[in-house]
Amino acid sequence: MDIIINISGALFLLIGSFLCISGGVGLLRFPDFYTRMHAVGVTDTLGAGMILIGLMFYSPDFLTFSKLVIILLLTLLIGPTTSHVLAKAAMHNNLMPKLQQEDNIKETSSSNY
Amino acid sequence: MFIAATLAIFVAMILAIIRGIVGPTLYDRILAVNMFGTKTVLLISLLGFVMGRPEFLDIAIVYALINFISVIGVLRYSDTNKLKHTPSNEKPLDKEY
Amino acid sequence: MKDLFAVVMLLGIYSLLSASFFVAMDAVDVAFTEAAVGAGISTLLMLVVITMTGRSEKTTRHKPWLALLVVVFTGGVLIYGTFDMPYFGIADAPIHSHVAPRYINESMKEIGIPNIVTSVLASYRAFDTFGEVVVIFTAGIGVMALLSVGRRPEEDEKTTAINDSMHEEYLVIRIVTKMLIPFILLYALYVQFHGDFGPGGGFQAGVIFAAAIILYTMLFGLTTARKVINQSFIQFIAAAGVLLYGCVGIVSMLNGANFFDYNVLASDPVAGQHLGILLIEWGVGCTVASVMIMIFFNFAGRREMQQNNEKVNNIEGDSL
Amino acid sequence: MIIGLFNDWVVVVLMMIGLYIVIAHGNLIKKIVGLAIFQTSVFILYISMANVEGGSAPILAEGIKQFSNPLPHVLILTAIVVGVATTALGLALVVRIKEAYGSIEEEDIQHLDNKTQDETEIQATEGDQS
Repeated sequence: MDIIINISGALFLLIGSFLCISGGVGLLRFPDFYTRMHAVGVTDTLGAGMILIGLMFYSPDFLTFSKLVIILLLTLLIGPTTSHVLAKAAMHNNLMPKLQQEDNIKETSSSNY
Repeated sequence: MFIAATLAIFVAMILAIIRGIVGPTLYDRILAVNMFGTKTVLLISLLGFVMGRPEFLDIAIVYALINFISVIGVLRYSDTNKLKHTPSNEKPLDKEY
Repeated sequence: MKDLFAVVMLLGIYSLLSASFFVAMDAVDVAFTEAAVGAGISTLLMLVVITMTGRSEKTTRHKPWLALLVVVFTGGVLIYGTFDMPYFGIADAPIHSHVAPRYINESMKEIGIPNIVTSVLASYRAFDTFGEVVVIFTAGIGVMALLSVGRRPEEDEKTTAINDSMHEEYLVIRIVTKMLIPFILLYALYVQFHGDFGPGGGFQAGVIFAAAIILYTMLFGLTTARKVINQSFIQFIAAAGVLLYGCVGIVSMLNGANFFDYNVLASDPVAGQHLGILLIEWGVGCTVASVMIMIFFNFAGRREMQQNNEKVNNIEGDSL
Repeated sequence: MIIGLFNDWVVVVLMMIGLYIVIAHGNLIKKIVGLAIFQTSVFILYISMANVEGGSAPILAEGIKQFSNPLPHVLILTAIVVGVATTALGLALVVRIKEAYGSIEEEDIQHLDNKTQDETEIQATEGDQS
């Protein structure tokens, strides 16, 4: 029985950490603010959720299990809200998303950035 | 198994710091701070399990709250002059932050 | 880094990093406080000040080479000084062998709470913590003296106008914070009374409590927050916290023991210690929470006064 | 040898960075940030001294014998909260300086000071002559 718990816990941890790294890489590689925001927003909440669920499998007693549930609920509530507020504030301060590839189209005016 | 997860979180945090320093616009930096915060929450809970002391989870909860409050604070005070009612004659925030 | 906003945010990352360093160094209580205070309150205060004093700074440096020279020289001397310090983490370093074993071994018998840091903080060293609470109290009074703004009633319709405009700006966030704030306050109380068994205590609980109120003020506007918790009530609570702390000492003195010795507070000494530590943590929590709220209210009030003056000048400027 | 003293060197480097920021930068808020860095480096010094290899957090629990030293933790706990109180006071002063002088750059403040000083001297001399 505990072999299954260990394996599933390890599996969740693996997926979670892979998502976190992909979020980080996405943060660096994407050209424009909004695409980066998308990358981080998605992987942050999901990766954190996966790792926390993975940890739940290893938690010794009920107290730690309940604390992990609280952290999971908190991250699920807070993650998307902060991304929403961030995008709203950025859009409010006329930070236009880069709509088309500027480098190969030379004549487009650079007004949209 | 925990060590592998903590290393992965470390790598993600380093990437977030790089974006935090390089980030052209102010909002990239806020994004980096936000991502860094969530990663530290995970790091603390993993450290709690690695060191066998589950009290660390209290700190992880506080981290999540404080990260939320500081990102809200930054956003609330970074676009203040948008709230002025009279058409503010001074130009909005200059383009390049 | 010309833009001060970025500097403050990187300071936020820096204090988050130092707090996770403290966690790795087994300093659980310290990480708790550093996270709640360092990353939370000081970053917010700096943000408010930056909106008042302008976002960019001149990059002229004063004689940077001389400063660099001084810094490198003192650094070299200090590093030379570290050579005879004990290596990191050795168990028989002098710091661990004289005073610490007494507290680690006897604190369970004398005070009976597992968290040694809280027992040392609240009962062995209660007098120092009392002095420290008074320091926080005076800092609150100092900020109030510097920044307090007279309340002019006719300002209200202007600020209510701002509040309505904030409504459609932050609709989603307001609903989420409405759900979240009760749990933050509940968590602050948990941290307050959980100080004996796990990381926590008066300081951290007070700061988390203040952070919840600050979150409320940021999103619902200062006037509504002032209606919810008016200024004089907070000042009373701050004073009451310090008074409670002092009274616990005087009561133990009246019962015949010396100033902060709780053994006499209850029938058997260990129960007395528990009661004393509980009351002291409560006093510290009240003072820290109300002083932090008072400080933030003063800063935000000052900022609002400045914005109103600016707007008044704009209107006069336009009407001329 | 290297690993043993690494923590202290990190502390010294951070302290020097904080000192440099306070000395070289003119902006008052930058100086407060420098002080904050200086302060955290002192905390790191105390906490790294208190750590015992293999010891765990100073909360008594069964089956754990070796604890790291709780005393520096208590010291740093109070130091952090007092540090924030002083930073709040410093920021309050910066706000008042901005209102009084209109800028928080060191040179502008000194410039205005010298100017007001010269004016008062001139008035004093005119007062003596008349």
